[in-house]
Amino acid sequence: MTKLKVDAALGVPLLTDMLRVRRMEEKCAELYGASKIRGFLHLYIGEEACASGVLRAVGPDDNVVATYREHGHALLRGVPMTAIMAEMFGKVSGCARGRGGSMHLFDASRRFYGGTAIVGSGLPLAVGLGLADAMTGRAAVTVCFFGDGAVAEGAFHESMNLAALWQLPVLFVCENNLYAMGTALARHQSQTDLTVKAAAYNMPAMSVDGMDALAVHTATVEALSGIREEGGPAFLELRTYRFRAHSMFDPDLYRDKAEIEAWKQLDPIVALAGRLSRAGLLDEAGYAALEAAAEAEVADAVAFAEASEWEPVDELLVDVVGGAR
Amino acid sequence: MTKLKVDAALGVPLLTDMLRVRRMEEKCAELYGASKIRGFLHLYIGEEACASGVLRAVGPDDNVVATYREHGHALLRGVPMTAIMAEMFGKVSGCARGRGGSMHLFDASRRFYGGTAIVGSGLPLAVGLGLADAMTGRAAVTVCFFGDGAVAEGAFHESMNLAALWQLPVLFVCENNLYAMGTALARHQSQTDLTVKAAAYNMPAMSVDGMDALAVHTATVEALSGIREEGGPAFLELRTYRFRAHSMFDPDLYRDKAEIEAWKQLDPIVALAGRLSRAGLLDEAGYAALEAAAEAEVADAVAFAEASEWEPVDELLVDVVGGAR
Amino acid sequence: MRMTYREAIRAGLREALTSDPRVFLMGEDVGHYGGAYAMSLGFLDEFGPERIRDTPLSELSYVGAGIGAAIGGLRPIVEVMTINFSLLAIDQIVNMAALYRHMSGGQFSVPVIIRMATGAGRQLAAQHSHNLENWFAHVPGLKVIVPATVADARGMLPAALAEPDPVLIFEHAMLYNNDEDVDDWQCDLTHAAIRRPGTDASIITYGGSLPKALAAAEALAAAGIDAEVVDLRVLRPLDRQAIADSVRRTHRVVVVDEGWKSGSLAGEVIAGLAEECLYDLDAAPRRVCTMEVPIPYAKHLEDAALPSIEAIVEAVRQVCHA
Amino acid sequence: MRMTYREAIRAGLREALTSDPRVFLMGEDVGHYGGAYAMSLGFLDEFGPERIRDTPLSELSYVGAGIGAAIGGLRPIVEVMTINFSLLAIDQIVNMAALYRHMSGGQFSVPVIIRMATGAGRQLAAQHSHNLENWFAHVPGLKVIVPATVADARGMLPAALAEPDPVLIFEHAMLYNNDEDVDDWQCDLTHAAIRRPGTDASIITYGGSLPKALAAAEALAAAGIDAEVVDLRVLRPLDRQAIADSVRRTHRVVVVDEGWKSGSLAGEVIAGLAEECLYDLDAAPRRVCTMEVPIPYAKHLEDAALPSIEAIVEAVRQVCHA
Ligand SMILES: Cc1ncc(C[n+]2csc(CCOP(=O)(O)OP(=O)(O)O)c2C)c(N)n1
Ligand SMILES: Cc1ncc(C[n+]2csc(CCOP(=O)(O)OP(=O)(O)O)c2C)c(N)n1
Ligand SMILES: [Mg+2]
Ligand SMILES: [Mg+2]
Repeated sequence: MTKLKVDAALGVPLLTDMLRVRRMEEKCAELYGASKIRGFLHLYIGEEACASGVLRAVGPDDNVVATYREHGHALLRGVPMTAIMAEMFGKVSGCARGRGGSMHLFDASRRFYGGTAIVGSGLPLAVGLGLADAMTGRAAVTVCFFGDGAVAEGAFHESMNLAALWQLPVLFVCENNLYAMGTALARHQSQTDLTVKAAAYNMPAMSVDGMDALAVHTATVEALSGIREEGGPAFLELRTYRFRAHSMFDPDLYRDKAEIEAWKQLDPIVALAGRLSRAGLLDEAGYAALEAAAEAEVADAVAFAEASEWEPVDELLVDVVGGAR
Repeated sequence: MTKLKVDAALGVPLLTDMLRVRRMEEKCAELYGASKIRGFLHLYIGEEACASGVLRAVGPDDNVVATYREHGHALLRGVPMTAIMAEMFGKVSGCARGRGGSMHLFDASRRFYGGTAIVGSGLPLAVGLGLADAMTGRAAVTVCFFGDGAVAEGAFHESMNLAALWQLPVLFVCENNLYAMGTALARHQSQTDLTVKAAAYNMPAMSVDGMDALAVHTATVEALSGIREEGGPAFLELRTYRFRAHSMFDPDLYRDKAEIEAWKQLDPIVALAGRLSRAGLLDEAGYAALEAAAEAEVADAVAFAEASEWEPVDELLVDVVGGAR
Repeated sequence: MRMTYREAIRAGLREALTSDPRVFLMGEDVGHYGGAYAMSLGFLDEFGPERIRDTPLSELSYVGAGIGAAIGGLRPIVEVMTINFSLLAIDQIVNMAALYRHMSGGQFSVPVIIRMATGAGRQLAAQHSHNLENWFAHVPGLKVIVPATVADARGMLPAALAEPDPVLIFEHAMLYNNDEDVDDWQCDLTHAAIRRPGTDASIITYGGSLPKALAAAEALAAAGIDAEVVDLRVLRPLDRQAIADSVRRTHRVVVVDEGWKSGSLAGEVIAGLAEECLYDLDAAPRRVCTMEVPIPYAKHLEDAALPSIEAIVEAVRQVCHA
Repeated sequence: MRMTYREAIRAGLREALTSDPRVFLMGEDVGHYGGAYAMSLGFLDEFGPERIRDTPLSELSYVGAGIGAAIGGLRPIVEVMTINFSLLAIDQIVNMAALYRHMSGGQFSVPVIIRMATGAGRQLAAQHSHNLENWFAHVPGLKVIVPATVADARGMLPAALAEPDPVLIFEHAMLYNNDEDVDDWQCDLTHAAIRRPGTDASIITYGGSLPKALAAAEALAAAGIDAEVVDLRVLRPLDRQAIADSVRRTHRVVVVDEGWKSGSLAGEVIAGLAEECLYDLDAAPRRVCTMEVPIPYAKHLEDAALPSIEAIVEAVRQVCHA
């Protein structure tokens, strides 16, 4: 596969995106160690090219649905890092008032629909959002992220069929990081070429190097314009890898150290920074400035989270059902 | 497709099978009208070539799993017509003591595992039976019947993947009668070529004329020997049609009369009888004898059912859980 | 105006489809077939395939899509053919519809209606005879309603459509052909209703058991026992006040519920009474529930498994003569 | 011998795998990962991939396959990672496992074990904090067990494997690291157990709430109230005799249950008492349950939602001073 030509107008923002996600999550890991963040924490480190490449191609009217490994998606969808960090701290200034935590980031104003933690459960939601748009004539695409593990769920099959049958504007984005928790792709899929699945629903499919933010972006632009023109859904496989364990509880015993190291050589941040540098589009000082900005943003976010309040306990029952809050 | 050569050793038994099923079910419809049979009654009339073709190829050690449209499968698996009829009457001499009725025929001694009425629920059962055989080294195939409608269920997707992933000896037989209740295939499947689904699981697939008992039989023999040799599963689509409504409650408003009539011209019984006759393998008297035998068997079955007892009410709670009966 | 329960539901559906462009009906065989219970016969022609959507057999995902469409701004009415099949969709109902508002910090509403037929009584055997309304009634974030009268069948759907939250409507299949004169069907989704006032005992029930309870009350009246019949109408949130008020008047209670006894909604009613008005009870409360057995096909066995008028009469006699 | 709850379950699993070739373990990440809660760490090497089967994320079908394999003669132990995901498999559990024996006229047994972690308390938020044991306990044909002690964690699995029917085992995730001296772990699956005898009030509970109930009893003892703590152990069938016996001795009862209150198992316990020993109750019974809200992530909110030792103490005080 020939690499796309890199240009600064796109390359630098994508790099910026990825650095922001990376630094934020490194801090989250640290804060987990310090017990500031609790519950489940699923890091996206290594996979940043996916969210950045896709979300830079998505417009403000589009809808985004993600999983429990969604810090990057939330941030790059525009949810302020302060609100994300506060959410992970469990503070009321969090993007779900501290009720959701790491796995349940939401932002209605940015059409970010979570953050759900039942594997596969976001796919029917995305179909429904797409249906609502199709029925009301709202020109928008719903972008739905999920992992390779989710492909085994009945929800995947049913949702793909529904979206294709009704020709709904949904982009199914499978972040294939080769593992569902500790289960390697070949141990959970009888057919490991995931694009073949899309054929079973008569749905156009593409498979892209998920370590290459530019490639992901280009493929997404293409897929989205296909959807906007034809109306029907599409399937995009991003081949990627997580550098960290599945969650903070995972001793990561099921992967070869050599395999992990080999993938780390493909670090999407290093790769894109290198290309920009080789193309003369970003010098060392420029890169350092991006780093510094990301770090400053993280520091701000942590300070914000620390300084924020807890939701008062007497609001516990507010918003179980609708009504005045 | 060239028709297979018909031979008497196979053709006559297949015809006999189909006639037995047809006459039995015609009587059931009548008895439903007379309120002797109640609940849901799903007739198989028109589809007899499927069960006869498949089940003549299946051995006594194999397992058979069917749906709620399973009178034919039960009968041709060897469940006595008396026990089937008594079951539909709700009598204790029925093959499920009258507890199951039309949708829940069972016969452990003949490895007939029902008769289940949640669409798609038989597929995981079949995978489990296949798993038990594979793990214990029992040389047997589990044959699992289901309809085109079931293909839309998550259970189909998950079961196909599991069976292929674990290379289990399961033959998935889809009786594609073009409708899931009132919903035509193209209104419930985005990809109407069902063999493409099998490719998504890396599973060998064949599609056969389900109105031709000989063709069904030949394909099943082939599929079964593939499974017995390779160990892994296979998918068989039988293209067929039901001549009657979905159930006795169905006014059948969703199908064209002309479409129904066209399919009736392909009546599998008429077709096979004609071929046998043209080949000089069955004369009119021979056919009449088969008819008469089927009718006599039906009359016997009804008499048996009529004469049978009801399960005593004080046995209602027996066999909710195991223990002495 | 005389109408059947089915006609009442149909009228509510038609009214909703006519008056609110955000409303659409979706489910298995709601279109070309006309609904498994003929609830939407003719609607496909009347409202078109965009708004009367036949779905594949994919309960998990079309229910989930209904939830998503509600979050996306529409007012979907999802028909799950029967409660038996809702078990395939229950993850989406519990883990998405019920939780979404609260866990997002109140950012989203999920105004979806999920209707389904429930109950036994037609010899459909074990897999097609469930009553599991109590399960749904256990889940915060859901509203669970059970129209038992024709007026409620007419009035509860529009009321449900005005709710900002997921509403589950359970229609007992044995009620569909019941008919009544219905003049005023406006109703709320908060109160239980006294269907027959009485002084000697309270029979508390809902859904498909209401006609049996009323028949039992008539039989008891003939024998000199004046039973009050309370129809819960809404299983979540329960109108605990109305239940307690009735029992404080009659001091004796029988709860009739087609669910299996252990873990039944009837149990919840009795537990609430024990907590709130123990000293008003002049006799141990009783439940008339379905026997704890999968429902058999044979008529005599099915009848033996389900609550009967005779069993209700007997239970009321017992609490009255305790 | 001192061991943790986790070690006790592991010992039971290992013993079963060693002693019965029909037994195998199947579920998400039971093999290469070693189990989400490290329950089967090392088992893959010890017993091989045929008997320690990693499954795809396909809850409906691998649970169904476990049911099928049981019908086919094996003794599968299916691990569903947590109860939250069991909602995807509940159709197979209810409509197949529970019904199959009865609706086939008793021709088949379904000796499958389905284990899962349950409960809240680790800030896992709304979708990962369910307690729905009461749902399963409602269904005839199932046996539902909830080991709360290390000895029961050790003993109930072998007892379950001797059952001819589907057994659901709910392991509260907060118990896994508890440790105890375990000498005699032989046990039955029919009786509730008195974990602390007492005379002034009965605290009835199960699973993850047992340690809280015991701690509350200690606190109460210091204040002069001698509470009996009854561990239900088996939720279906309930040991109603043991419950009633305890209350007949103490005349006061508090039921502690991590489920949401409306429709809780606690409600069933109280309903049973109201039916069976109304006149033995010297005070209105009380429930300490989870607040009726999706479980929030933030620790202070999660704590506020769940039953606490303080709330149990307070409830017992109230029934004692009523
Ligand atoms: C229905 C369901 N089953 C199991 C789990 C537990 N679980 C959480 S993440 C995960 C693996 C998912 O893998 P994949 O879809 O590939 O996403 P990834 O974590 O690799 O991003 C599992 C098994 C869950 N959350 N939901
Ligand atoms: C899970 C589930 N959903 C819905 C139904 C109601 N139902 C019974 S049969 C049927 C159609 C099934 O079609 P198909 O699988 O093609 O089988 P066929 O009836 O055509 O033989 C439906 C919708 C059911 N029994 N189970
Ligand atoms: Mg993955
Ligand atoms: Mg069909």
